[in-house]
Amino acid sequence: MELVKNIFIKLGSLDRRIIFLLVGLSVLLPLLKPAWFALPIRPKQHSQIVFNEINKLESGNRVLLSFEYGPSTMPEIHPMSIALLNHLFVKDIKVYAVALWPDGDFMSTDAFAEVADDYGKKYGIDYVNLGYKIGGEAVIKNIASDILSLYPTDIKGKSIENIPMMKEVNNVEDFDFVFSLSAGYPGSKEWVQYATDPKGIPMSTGCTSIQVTDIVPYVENGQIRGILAGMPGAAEYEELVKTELKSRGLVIKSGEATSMMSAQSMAHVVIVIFIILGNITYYLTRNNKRKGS
Amino acid sequence: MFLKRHIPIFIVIGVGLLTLFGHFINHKGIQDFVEKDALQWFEIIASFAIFLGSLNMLKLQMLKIIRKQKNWPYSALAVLGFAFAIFAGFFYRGANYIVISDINESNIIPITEILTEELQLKKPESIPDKIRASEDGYEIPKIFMTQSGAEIIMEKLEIFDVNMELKSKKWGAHLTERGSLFSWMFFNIFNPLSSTMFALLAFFVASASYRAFRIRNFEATLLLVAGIILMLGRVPIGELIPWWVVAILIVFGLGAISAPWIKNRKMVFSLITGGIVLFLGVGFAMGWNQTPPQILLIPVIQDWIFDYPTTAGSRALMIGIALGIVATSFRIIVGIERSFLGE
Amino acid sequence: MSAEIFGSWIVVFLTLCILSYLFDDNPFYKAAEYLFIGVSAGYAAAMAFWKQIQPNLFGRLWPKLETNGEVSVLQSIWYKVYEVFNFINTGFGTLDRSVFPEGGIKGHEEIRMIYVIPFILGIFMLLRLVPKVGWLARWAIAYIVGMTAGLRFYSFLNSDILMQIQSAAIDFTAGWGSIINAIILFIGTMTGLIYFFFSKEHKGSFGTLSKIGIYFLMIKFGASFGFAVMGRISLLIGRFNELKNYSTAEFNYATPIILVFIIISLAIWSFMDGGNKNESTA
Amino acid sequence: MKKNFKIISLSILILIQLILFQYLLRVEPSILGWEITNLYFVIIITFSLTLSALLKMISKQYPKHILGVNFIIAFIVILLIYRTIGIYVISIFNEGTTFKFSVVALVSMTLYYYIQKAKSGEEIYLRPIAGLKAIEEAVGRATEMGKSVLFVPGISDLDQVETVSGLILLGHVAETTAKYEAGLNVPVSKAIVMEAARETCRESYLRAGRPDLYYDDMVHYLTDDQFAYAAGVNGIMVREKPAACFYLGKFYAESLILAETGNSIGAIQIAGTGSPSQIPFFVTACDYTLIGEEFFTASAYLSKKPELLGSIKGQDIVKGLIMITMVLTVILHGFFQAGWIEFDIVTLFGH
Repeated sequence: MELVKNIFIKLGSLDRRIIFLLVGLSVLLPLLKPAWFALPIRPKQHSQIVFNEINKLESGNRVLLSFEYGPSTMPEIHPMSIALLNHLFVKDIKVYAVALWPDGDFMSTDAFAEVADDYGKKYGIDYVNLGYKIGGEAVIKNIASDILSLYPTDIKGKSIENIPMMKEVNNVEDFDFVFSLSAGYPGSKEWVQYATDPKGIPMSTGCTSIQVTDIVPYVENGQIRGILAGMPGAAEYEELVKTELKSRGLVIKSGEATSMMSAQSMAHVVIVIFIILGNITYYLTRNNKRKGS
Repeated sequence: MFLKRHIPIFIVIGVGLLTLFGHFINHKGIQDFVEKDALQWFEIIASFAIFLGSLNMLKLQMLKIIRKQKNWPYSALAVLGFAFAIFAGFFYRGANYIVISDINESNIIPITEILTEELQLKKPESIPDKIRASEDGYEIPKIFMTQSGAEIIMEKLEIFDVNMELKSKKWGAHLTERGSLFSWMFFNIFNPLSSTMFALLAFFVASASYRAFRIRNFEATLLLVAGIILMLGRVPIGELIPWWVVAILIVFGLGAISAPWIKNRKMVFSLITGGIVLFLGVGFAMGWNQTPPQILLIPVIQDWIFDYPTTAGSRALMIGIALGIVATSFRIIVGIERSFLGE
Repeated sequence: MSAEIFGSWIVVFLTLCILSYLFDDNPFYKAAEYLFIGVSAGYAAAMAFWKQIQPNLFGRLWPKLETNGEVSVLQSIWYKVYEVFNFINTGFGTLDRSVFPEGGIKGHEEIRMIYVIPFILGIFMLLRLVPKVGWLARWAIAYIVGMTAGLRFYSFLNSDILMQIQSAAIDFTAGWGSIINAIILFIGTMTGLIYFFFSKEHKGSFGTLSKIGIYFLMIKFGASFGFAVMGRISLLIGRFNELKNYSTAEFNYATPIILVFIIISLAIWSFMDGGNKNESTA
Repeated sequence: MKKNFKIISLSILILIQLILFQYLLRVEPSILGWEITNLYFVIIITFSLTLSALLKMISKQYPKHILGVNFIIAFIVILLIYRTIGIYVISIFNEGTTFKFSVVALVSMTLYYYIQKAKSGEEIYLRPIAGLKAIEEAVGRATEMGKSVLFVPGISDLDQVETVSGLILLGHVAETTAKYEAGLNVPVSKAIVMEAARETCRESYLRAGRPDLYYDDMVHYLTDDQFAYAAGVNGIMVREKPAACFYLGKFYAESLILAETGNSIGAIQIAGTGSPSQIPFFVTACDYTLIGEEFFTASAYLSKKPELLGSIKGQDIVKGLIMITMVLTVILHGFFQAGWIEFDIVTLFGH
């Protein structure tokens, strides 16, 4: 018994660097070998709502997609944009992209480049990218009232007169759905306050896990329909889109978020084990001290 | 004396009253000032001050180098880094691009081939109709950091006797243009350093929770329990924890809370074991194995903890902080708090 | 070695230098740290000038106006000053125009003379370098602190106190479950506030209420900590993912080579000056 | 008894005039042929007469409370001027902002009232805050070990109140380091904070009688970026090994980087911030943490000046008012939902 106690006491006062090593491995291994750590991802209620909302749309509907994140929040949000574009393109929905963050342009061009060709979508007919405009919520207010005056040209500088799909929209009311991929300000909160709520357009959002607490109140009272909360939300939505595509006979490679989720789980388990170890040692040393003194 | 001491205090009180009561005054000029211009002025003054800061940092690093103090070669690296950033920001744009115009129809396909093969452009098939659609010259979507790099491509296009123009992005826009030297510095030096420092937090979160989440007293236990439940509840693994494990933990928790009130040790242990047996017995009898009740699932408990007790704590904290800020601002506006002016 | 591969090698090297800090403070980390300080200070200075001073200050004082011919005398003098600045900026006419483009800076429609005030306050800040007149910077600091007090007094009173009182209202029409939860929420907020009382001794019933309040606060701290762990881990996953992508042949196996190089040199370094090394580890 | 009856009747008279006056504002410009503006002056004159009578009566009856009554009456008068003359007559104030203006006025006057009471010598009890006693002890320990003290005033600029509060606390810490002749190192992330911090430190060293110990580069600028600054401060900590670290100001994600490094070099760490999301990290990693409001009142605690202590008491009274309002909101909202009253109090607090 004494030996076991000593082991635990030693385990309770590990050098920081051993913890760092273990946390590093618990993240690295699932990334290198995702197959070993594949965990079943059971979509939760919020992600299911988002999926159902998008599934309800028919082909020919128009969706406004807003890119409001940058390279540092890419691990959590970019998998959502890829899964969302797969879902929208497979249902032949017209996608209109805008960016409220300067880096949003890099993110939108990368996302379209990765997905649009798989479905043979043509620029200007099936999807258009209007690019970044400075101004935060002022941009949202303009989109709500008159989008054509705000975007004389698209991201490549081509005037919107000769983009066929731009003839069908004048303001946010001509869109059947708005989806905000947000990592901070300006983001989903401003979309609700200045565009979708006043004009009554259905809206969903995908955001970083740190931001979820500020946006959940809007989800609870229905102003935003469901939410993809951080990386777990992205993994769950990827899972839903994969099963949907399988039912249509298409197959897509498993998304980034799914493999990263197993790394998340492993890291969290390692941290919880450390906490439990720390407490067992603390309990034992406290008893020894009490017995000793 | 008057200029140094009294005028700054008058400015603080005057501007404080103006920005506070400006919210109520029905005058367009003041409303604009309070909503937009006040902070814009601050941003401008802060931008001037940044040069002051950089000069101070440079002075200290140079002193270290001249006096050969400990770690002086690293200070040389800092000065070099600063010089490189200033060079990329102010002296060398490195954002050249080529505009080709009046291309006749037959040359479009060969030009597209050269461009895709030379510059590895992503969507080659869309280039031909872009060239046709462009009236005042087609901008090749590649930013060249050096003029010589652009000239190589122009030589290749010479054979099509297209007239070509080597242009450069305007000053100021070159900072965020994807190909320029400054954005190369941002994506290859600044961004990796910044996001890796940010990523260090994953290790520090682990070591901090390992060291700090110890059951020292009841408050630390609450901290620990809430932390663990939140951590497990948000990852897929949290759902795999069966209901009876949670049941046992709850009984242990109740036992720990009631322990100080029950004197002898034996009574507490018998209570806990009795509780566990009872809980499991009822559970299996009620067939909880197939449809465990919501209350015994970690993700559900996590949602409840996050929606109610945490929001209560945050609300009390937010009101407390807001009151602290209101009182400190009041003391500044009334002129009682003046130490930052060095009276 | 195209720019692409050269860039990826730098990214991997700098990432591993910062990660080496976890082992201990070592030359690689020091190099990355000092480089980071230098580059970020320069980056901030460049961004401050090109994104703030040039567009927002000079752009408002000398906007590019669509003048239809007649220009008032005052305005032409004002734009003469603009030309003087440009003359100085382009090294007495030798370089081409950069900060002050022809005829004014695009972006704003009309001249806003009031922006001369922040211009002057900004100059006052810089006068700090001249010891005799350095005290003028206090006027700029006074403006900023006064503005902060006024703006934050109203915005925090409005958004963090009135809004929180508003959201404290309980919806009695909802089901029993949510009413009980709302009452728990209400009690938690009240006892939390009681903990923050300073001028009353925390003993007796007041003491127990404040104890309950600190329990709610501790649950909030534990929950926020647990909640933030996920966000931090995903950052590390993002970094390791990038390292994994750069370890392929396409980037000449950047990650493995640099990793081995750093580990070996760290081993040599810690072995070589073993003497003063143990002095640095706590 | 007769005097109390008079006071009550005068107060009722004032209330009637107030309600009549509000009603008059809503009605059309002329009434019984009289221009409405003349009526305003008649009412204002009668109102001020009754008010001065009430004042004289109260000062005779309750001399001790005269200050309080003056404040209440001043509050009513300010509100009256704001609402009637300000909005309806000259309309220099925005319509619909009366409630917000009255809250600002009420909070300011409560704080000012308790500052005046404290100035006039009233004793104020303040409960002990653990972190503040530890400042003296931490600096003392640093001097014993011959090590320096590190002070981090947060990474925000002077446009945040937390940074201003951090600088005020820097003044007190600087005074202690001057007294103990301990080394002080203040790396900053914003140039304006550098200038203000230098003013504060020079002043503290003067007040402690050791201007010779002060040198300008004690406060030095590192860089503007959040994580470069964290890396720089890490470097200072690991190489200079300060014995005491203070983190007092506004912090974002880098708070845990600093606290964990400080912990690894075994320094006493005292943290205080107004950013709710960073307090959990400081609570777990530092020895003492000033939680939220404690951070803002710390400077008043240490200054011991009567007017600052008075403002803390005022803060508590306002907190009491907020708690009462929350209880009222719940009750009245409940009545509204049950249909007993038509007015929904929740709409009062804004959109």
